[in-house]
Amino acid sequence: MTDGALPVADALEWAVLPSCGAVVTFCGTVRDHSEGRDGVTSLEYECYPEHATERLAAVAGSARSRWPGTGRVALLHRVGELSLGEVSVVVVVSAPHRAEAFEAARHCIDTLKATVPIWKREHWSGGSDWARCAHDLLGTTDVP
Amino acid sequence: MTDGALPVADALEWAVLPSCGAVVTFCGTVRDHSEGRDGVTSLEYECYPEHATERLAAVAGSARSRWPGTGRVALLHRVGELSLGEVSVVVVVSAPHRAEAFEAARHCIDTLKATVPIWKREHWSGGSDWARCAHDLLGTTDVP
Amino acid sequence: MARVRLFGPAREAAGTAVDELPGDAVGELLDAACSRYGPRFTLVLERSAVWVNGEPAGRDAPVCAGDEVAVLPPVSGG
Amino acid sequence: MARVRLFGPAREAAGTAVDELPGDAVGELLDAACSRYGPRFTLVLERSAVWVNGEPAGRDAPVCAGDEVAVLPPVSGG
Repeated sequence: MTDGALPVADALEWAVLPSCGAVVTFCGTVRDHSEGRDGVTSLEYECYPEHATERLAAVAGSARSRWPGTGRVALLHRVGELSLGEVSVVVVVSAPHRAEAFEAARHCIDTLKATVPIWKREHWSGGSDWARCAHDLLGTTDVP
Repeated sequence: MTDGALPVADALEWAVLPSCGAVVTFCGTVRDHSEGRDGVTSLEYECYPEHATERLAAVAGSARSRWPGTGRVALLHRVGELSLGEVSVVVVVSAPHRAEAFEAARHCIDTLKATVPIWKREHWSGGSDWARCAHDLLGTTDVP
Repeated sequence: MARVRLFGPAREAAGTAVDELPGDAVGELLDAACSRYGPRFTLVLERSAVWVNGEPAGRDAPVCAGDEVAVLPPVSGG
Repeated sequence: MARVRLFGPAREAAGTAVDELPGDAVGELLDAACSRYGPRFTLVLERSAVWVNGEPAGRDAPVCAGDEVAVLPPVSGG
């Protein structure tokens, strides 16, 4: 969790291991529209700082226990105000083969969205409000 | 297709669009082992240069036709000699939502491996030979 | 008195991010929160998870001085 | 005479990456290739795709002077 720009390239380089032939990276970027809201100009993220990082670590642990061959897992999330096109979240997973790297990365971002205490406020042409696409907060092990 | 280092970070940055909230990147890296071969130290890739690039473009076209919401698609492949940990292939796909970005990126790397005329020679502790995990060359539209 | 942390829509509806509220169980403390912050907060609370010291807790869970009770509306990270 | 391009294991087995071979159809040209390069090449050819000017072609496909016939063993990009 950080309020600075996310070091995507560094995370990707860090994930490369001699034993791993596949690195899958997911970046979430600020989009100009969301559910029923056009002309989104910026987002504001807040988190529960004392617990967001441990929840991110639990997401990584969940991926490792499901895909034991996983090499490295990096999960980064930004807080504060972000403008259009900026990267709000990064998931990087390396693994010996691509199938597990893709599956583990997908699991990480899905689980992160459901289990890490983060809230997004959208600023769009019509005003500003909390994101509509919010999920009831689950425990890391509750995610299918 | 290039014999220089692949510009992963540039490709990722290029793929970010205001309309897209998800960017999925796959990097293939040189691994220290392959089917029955330990201590791999380097790989050598050759391609059919007059047709490899058009086949890469066909892979991107195939992803676009299956996932019409796709924003940008970048496919980069390196030729020549690569050492351990170096990036041999990069797929970057941006899309409004993560499901289509993940699916399209997975489709691209799977289709690339089956349809682009590229051959890999492995140098390992026991000698050097062509990769065992080779696929009969298919047409872009033959891939399921 | 336990420390209460409020996030996102709950923070906005309450008008504060942190507070001290009375109650020996989570339920009592949340009832005190609803009285203090009003009906808009009550609506948000209905959809929220509640943690005590970082762990999910039901209305019957005991609350001691020094505990941190957090109201966590549906999340939207990513 | 058509131009022949050989890649990967086919290039290695033939000992050359490019050649000129006689034949009015793909099949004739490939038979000429097998005679010239020997049994190791023949084995590789059995598992290979053949393109004429970048398009897959069967043994009956005609070959003219100036055409490029390529022998493409199973691929291993990525």
